[in-house]
Amino acid sequence: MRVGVFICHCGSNIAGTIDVAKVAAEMRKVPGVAFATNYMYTCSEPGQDEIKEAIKREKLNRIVVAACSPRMHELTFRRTIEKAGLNRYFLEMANIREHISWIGLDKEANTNKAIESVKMAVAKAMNNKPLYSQSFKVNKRVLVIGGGVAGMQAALDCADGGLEVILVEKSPSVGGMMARLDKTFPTIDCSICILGPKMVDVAQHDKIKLYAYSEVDDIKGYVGNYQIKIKKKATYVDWVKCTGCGACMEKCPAKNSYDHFNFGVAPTRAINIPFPQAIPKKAKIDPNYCRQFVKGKCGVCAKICPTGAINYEMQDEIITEDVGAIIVASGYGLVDMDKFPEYGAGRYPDVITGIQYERLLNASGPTEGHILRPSDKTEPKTVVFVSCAGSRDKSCGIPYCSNFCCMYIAKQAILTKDHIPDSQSYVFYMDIRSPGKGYDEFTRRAQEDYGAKYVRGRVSRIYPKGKKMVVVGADTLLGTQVEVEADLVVLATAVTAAPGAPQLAEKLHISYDTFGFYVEGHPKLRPVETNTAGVYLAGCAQGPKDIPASVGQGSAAASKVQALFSKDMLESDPAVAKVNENTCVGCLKCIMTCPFGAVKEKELRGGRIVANVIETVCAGCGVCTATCPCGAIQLSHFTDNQLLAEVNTICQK
Amino acid sequence: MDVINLTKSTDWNFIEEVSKESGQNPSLCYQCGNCTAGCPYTNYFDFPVSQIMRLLQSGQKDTILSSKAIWLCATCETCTTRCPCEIDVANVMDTLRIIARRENKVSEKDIKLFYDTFLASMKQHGRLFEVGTLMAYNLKSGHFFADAELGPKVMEKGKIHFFPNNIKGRDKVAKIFTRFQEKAKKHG
Amino acid sequence: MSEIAPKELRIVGFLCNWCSYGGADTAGVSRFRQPTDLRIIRVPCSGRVDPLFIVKALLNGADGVLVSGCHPRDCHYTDGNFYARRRLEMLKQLLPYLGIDEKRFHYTWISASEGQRWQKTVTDFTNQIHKLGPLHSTTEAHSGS
Amino acid sequence: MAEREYAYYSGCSLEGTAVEYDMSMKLVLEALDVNLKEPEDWSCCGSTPAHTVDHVLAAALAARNLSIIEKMGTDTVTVPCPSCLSAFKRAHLGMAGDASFKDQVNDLIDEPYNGGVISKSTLQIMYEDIGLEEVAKKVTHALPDLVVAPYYGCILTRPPEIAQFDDPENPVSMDKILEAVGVKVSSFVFKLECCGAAFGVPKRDMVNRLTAKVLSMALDSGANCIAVACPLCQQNLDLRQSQVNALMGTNYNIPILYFSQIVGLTYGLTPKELGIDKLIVSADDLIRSRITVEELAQNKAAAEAEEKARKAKQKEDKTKTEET
Ligand SMILES: Cc1cc2nc3c(=O)[nH]c(=O)nc-3n(C[C@H](O)[C@H](O)[C@H](O)COP(=O)(O)OP(=O)(O)OC[C@H]3O[C@@H](n4cnc5c(N)ncnc54)[C@H](O)[C@@H]3O)c2cc1C
Ligand SMILES: Cc1cc2nc3c(=O)[nH]c(=O)nc-3n(C[C@H](O)[C@H](O)[C@H](O)COP(=O)(O)OP(=O)(O)OC[C@H]3O[C@@H](n4cnc5c(N)ncnc54)[C@H](O)[C@@H]3O)c2cc1C
Ligand code: SF4
Ligand code: SF4
Ligand code: SF4
Ligand code: SF4
Ligand code: SF4
Ligand code: SF4
Ligand code: SF4
Ligand code: SF4
Repeated sequence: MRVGVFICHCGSNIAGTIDVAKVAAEMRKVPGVAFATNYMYTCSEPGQDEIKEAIKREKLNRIVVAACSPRMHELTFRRTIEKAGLNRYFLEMANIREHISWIGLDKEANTNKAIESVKMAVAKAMNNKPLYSQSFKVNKRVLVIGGGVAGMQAALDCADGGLEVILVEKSPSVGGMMARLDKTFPTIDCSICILGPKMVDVAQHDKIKLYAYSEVDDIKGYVGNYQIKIKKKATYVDWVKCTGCGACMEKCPAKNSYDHFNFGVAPTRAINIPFPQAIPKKAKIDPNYCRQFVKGKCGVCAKICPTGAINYEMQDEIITEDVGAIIVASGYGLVDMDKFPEYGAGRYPDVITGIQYERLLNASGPTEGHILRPSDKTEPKTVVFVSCAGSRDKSCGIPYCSNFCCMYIAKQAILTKDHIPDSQSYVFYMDIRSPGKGYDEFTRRAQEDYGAKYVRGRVSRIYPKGKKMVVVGADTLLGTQVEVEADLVVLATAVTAAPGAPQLAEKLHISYDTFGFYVEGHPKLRPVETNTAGVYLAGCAQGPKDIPASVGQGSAAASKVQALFSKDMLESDPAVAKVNENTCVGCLKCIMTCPFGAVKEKELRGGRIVANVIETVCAGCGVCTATCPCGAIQLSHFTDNQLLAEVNTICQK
Repeated sequence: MDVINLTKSTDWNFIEEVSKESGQNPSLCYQCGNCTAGCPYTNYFDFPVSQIMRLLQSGQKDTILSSKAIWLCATCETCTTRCPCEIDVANVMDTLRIIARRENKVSEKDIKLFYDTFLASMKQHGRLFEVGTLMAYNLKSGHFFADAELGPKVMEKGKIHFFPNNIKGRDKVAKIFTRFQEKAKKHG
Repeated sequence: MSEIAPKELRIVGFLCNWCSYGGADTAGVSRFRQPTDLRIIRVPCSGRVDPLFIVKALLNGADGVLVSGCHPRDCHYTDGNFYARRRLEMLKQLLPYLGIDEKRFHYTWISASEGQRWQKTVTDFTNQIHKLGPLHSTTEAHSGS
Repeated sequence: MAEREYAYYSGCSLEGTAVEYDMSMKLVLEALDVNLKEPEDWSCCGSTPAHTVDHVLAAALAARNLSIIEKMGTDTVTVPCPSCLSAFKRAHLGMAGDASFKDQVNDLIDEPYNGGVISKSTLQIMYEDIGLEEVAKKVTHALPDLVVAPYYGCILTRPPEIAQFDDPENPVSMDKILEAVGVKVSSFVFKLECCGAAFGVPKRDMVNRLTAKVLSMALDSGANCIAVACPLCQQNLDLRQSQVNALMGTNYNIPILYFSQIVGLTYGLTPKELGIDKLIVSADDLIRSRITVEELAQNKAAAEAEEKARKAKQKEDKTKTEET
């Protein structure tokens, strides 16, 4: 065995708090180590060349790189040693950066810890066996979850590239939040005018199969071969028959149904088409409000519908689709008003949220684009915008910035002036966050050309006084308390993860952060990938972002899928479980525990029963290995021998 | 205000002292102004409470300890309840008063005097003797007739006792004070 | 930090690749200071951790063992961590029979984004092991039944 | 219903300027079958002034009382005054959360406090322990003229970590209790605004201006009196109302009642025993119309009958005119 050890400086990242030369020197004393050196930037091209040359020169057959996290560069170095003719699994990495040099300043302790960590890696590497991938066929269909602007962009880009797309949207129509917006910053173009055509393309593209009012129920499989169960929720209207004429909606007597699309700005009917541009434009019954469901009698819509589309007996339906990759674009939610007792917590009708205000501004909204305050339907002359309502607020459990509200507040202030020329807007803010192209100019314009008064300070309280809402805040630049007697108050409520985001992540086996946003592969270098092969992210599901960024990510995720699907065959990860048929006693405990159903019974010629792993199904978790009483089933690359070699290196009594 | 030379006048020990005694981390404050917005006394403060927090972040010990604001704060808890960074601001104000007292830098003599008179009454009688406290305060503060017009109204309602209600254990209460003073002396 | 004795003790950590190893990386990227006693072994899943590894480590020189995986329901392998929990819970109850204080073994769930939580876990566990002192210089390991 | 028992710490104000709070609270709780035990030889809680000297001293002054109560063998003390309550809770929570603080405090007092006493406001025991249903059961009288603005003052529910009761921004317990005894309550948005607290003496001007706002908002809410649960609030609003009028050129004449006095009135207790006569701004006019609930029901029935008759007649007239 001839092990080569390469200790990386990572500039001063590692060398600053670890004596790398000493680590290399110590390694030269370890039995089996034929060569050890330290190098400035091992992952750089010359750094990799150095490894390749050393392999040839020193006839090395196992390589240990002590550098950053294997989550960062394991693949890089596997490729390097493969180019030099070694099996890629002959590589081991010791993480001396994230786990040592960055978390302690004591150089002596760090150096000592690094020496031991590298020794562990050497011990494991000496036990590494060559592993060979198998190739398998890719199913070149893609599932997109979420039909907001990000998901639609991803779906269209994939479909335009010739891929078959399954688009699953939870609500009755695609469009997401953008479909609710009036105009969009920083150009103030009409949201639905630019989104509408995309929605129609989605509906008409022959490569896109749209399941609206549906959710992903179950996901099985692995990159290249997923089996998806989709639950089509009962709409109580046969969408094949429904023409979207709207006759039912006009006659439905349940007039006080909650309008999810308009965020409750005005009520809707129990049977409704969410908005005029909805795709698909079909009616749906809300059983929480429909009298047929609540009281057991009505049936008006069934009588009125010219096509006989109403079906009160409809049940949820499960559909199966097979795909090879998944793009998650499930968007975001908004924090509830009841988080703000000091602002009235939803008790005062004239304190509304930003998204509700978008609906008031919108020509196809409940007020037909007239800004009327909810309490008495009069035109407000003084409008106060409160930024960071819940955002950047630890006491609300939301320490992060919601990213786009500064910009939409400026937009809404401008639009308010456009709608009501003799109105005055006030904006309470802590910081104006407008770093995009043309963005800062936009927020300046709101102040310079549209006269919005920006007040630097938080709002402490809002209370009613007569017909006015008194907004009590601070002007920290003046160092005073300030009050505005407003007609309408708009809260820029914090962006949260989409409802149900964690549950969806669990189905997908991807990680989510404390707040429910999905975690990308690397915050800078893999922004639309996840750590689960074949699953990609786009839009606000990953974190709050505006439309341009969401669209950008939709396209990026689509191009990642295109790249994945550019090959017909994928290589499997050979780090899977293997059964030693000689030692297996056929107890079948492994079959019971394998979470993926990857182990099956096999009858040997003599009639003896043993376990057998289906390589393409095995995900490589090693649960079976820890279960087997005989050590007969071993997870390659993480065998008992390999892990115990590491344990023994540090625990030698 | 004069130019604040940040390299020279930042009193790091003071920041440390306040953090330790109040258990609050002043760096958490991002100067949103919510405390000032809600404080019922902002109009009367020489520095609004968010600026006290800012002065604290910059270690401006003298300015803070000689401010009126720390004495005009009524511990109404509005700031603490609403601070988005979960800072117990009222506690910081309380701590600043304690330090100002300790260092003999009290700007609002009347308020301190009132508190002292209150505590003296307590030490003497075990309970608060309202009339005695008021009279002692008026005498010492020189506001001889403060609230004098209210006297008859209260008297008429039979709410005033002209003699203190001395409790049996009043020496025990006094002992709490003496023990405290002894301890304080010991620790300098 | 002050409670940690200047001399290091031997602590072995088994971390699942997807969550906790990533959490430790996140702590590193955020430069969250931690004691240096811990030595990390990367495993694909906490379900891969054979209780035997832990026993071997503790009998052969480790003063403490920490296992950390993905949060329940967030396992990269669906429910590998449930198996882990069952096994490790059992192990915890068995340790005293080997004459080992069960406080020397701890398992927990930390996700890839929870750098701060990782820092706290490592610091707390290291402090705990220091409080218990070295396992092998004392007679603790052999005094049990 | 089983009789409830609490230690009852009235505090210094309730012996003097707030004696009517004490009188009415005791009677109401008695009516609700609550047995109150007064701790022997209690001393002042220390209140705000002690807090400006030192936190340990402040806690010790409060803890002396808690220690006495602990020895009485009662686990809960009920306290009418929010200022005393806050002093008790701070001492208790501070000592529970920090062993060294606890030692320092116990070093100052003769008998150590071991953390065995829970402090609750009298409002809290009525709202949570006794419950609205029980509170409502005892009602015998109605106060048809009263429209009350419930005023909680600043520290009864804040900060939430200390108060651990009701909502810190929109408390409702007093509203609910008053409604339960059949009194009309206005929607009052200045429930928590500070009244000037202990600054009445040294900073009178400031206090007067703050109370002026509270009084004006109460009137705006449609109320004709204010209910309080704090001796300081009461004093600043009632005793100093004339000062406010002099300073601001107003002529407020708003009775400031303790909530316990209002509850007592609905229980049929006499104004005299509830100490209503001790209020500076008289509430006599407002409560003169007090009647029994039976009378109220009769009046209502009569009014309804009259209304019905009137409507019937109207209809008759209408049909008549149509016929002609
Ligand atoms: C008041 C307001 C004003 C704004 N103004 C602007 C502006 O002017 N300019 C701008 O650039 N940005 C603006 N934004 C931001 C903009 O809304 C977002 O950038 C954009 O909507 C993000 O798109 P998305 O596709 O990521 O998410 P979404 O729009 O939230 O779409 C997500 C979609 O996924 C669906 N979904 C969720 N969960 C599931 C699931 N489990 N299964 C299936 N489907 C699911 C949802 O129903 C939804 O249709 C504004 C936001 C607000 C709140
Ligand atoms: C001081 C500083 C600190 C920063 N810190 C961070 C940070 O911590 N985190 C972070 O995310 N971002 C940081 N950034 C921003 C980061 O540098 C940019 O986001 C990033 O470099 C952009 O990459 P790019 O490829 O678009 O452009 P560039 O890095 O500018 O690359 C453009 C390349 O194109 C070449 N080129 C130019 N014109 C031509 C031509 N006509 N023909 C051929 N080649 C051409 C240039 O030589 C250059 O190599 C920082 C920036 C600065 C200035
Ligand atoms: S290999 Fe890793 S540690 Fe080394 S230079 Fe590259 S990034 Fe830095
Ligand atoms: S359900 Fe019938 S009536 Fe309603 S929109 Fe569809 S076709 Fe028209
Ligand atoms: S059956 Fe339901 S949905 Fe149809 S009209 Fe009646 S209430 Fe409306
Ligand atoms: S974008 Fe602006 S308003 Fe929104 S959370 Fe960030 S700073 Fe606050
Ligand atoms: S658990 Fe082990 S012995 Fe039992 S069947 Fe599986 S591989 Fe064979
Ligand atoms: S490693 Fe074992 S338990 Fe895990 S998927 Fe493969 S066969 Fe199943
Ligand atoms: S409310 Fe809190 S964060 Fe805001 S200025 Fe005051 S102390 Fe600072
Ligand atoms: S506690 Fe003091 S500083 Fe805070 S709001 Fe009340 S009076 Fe102002």
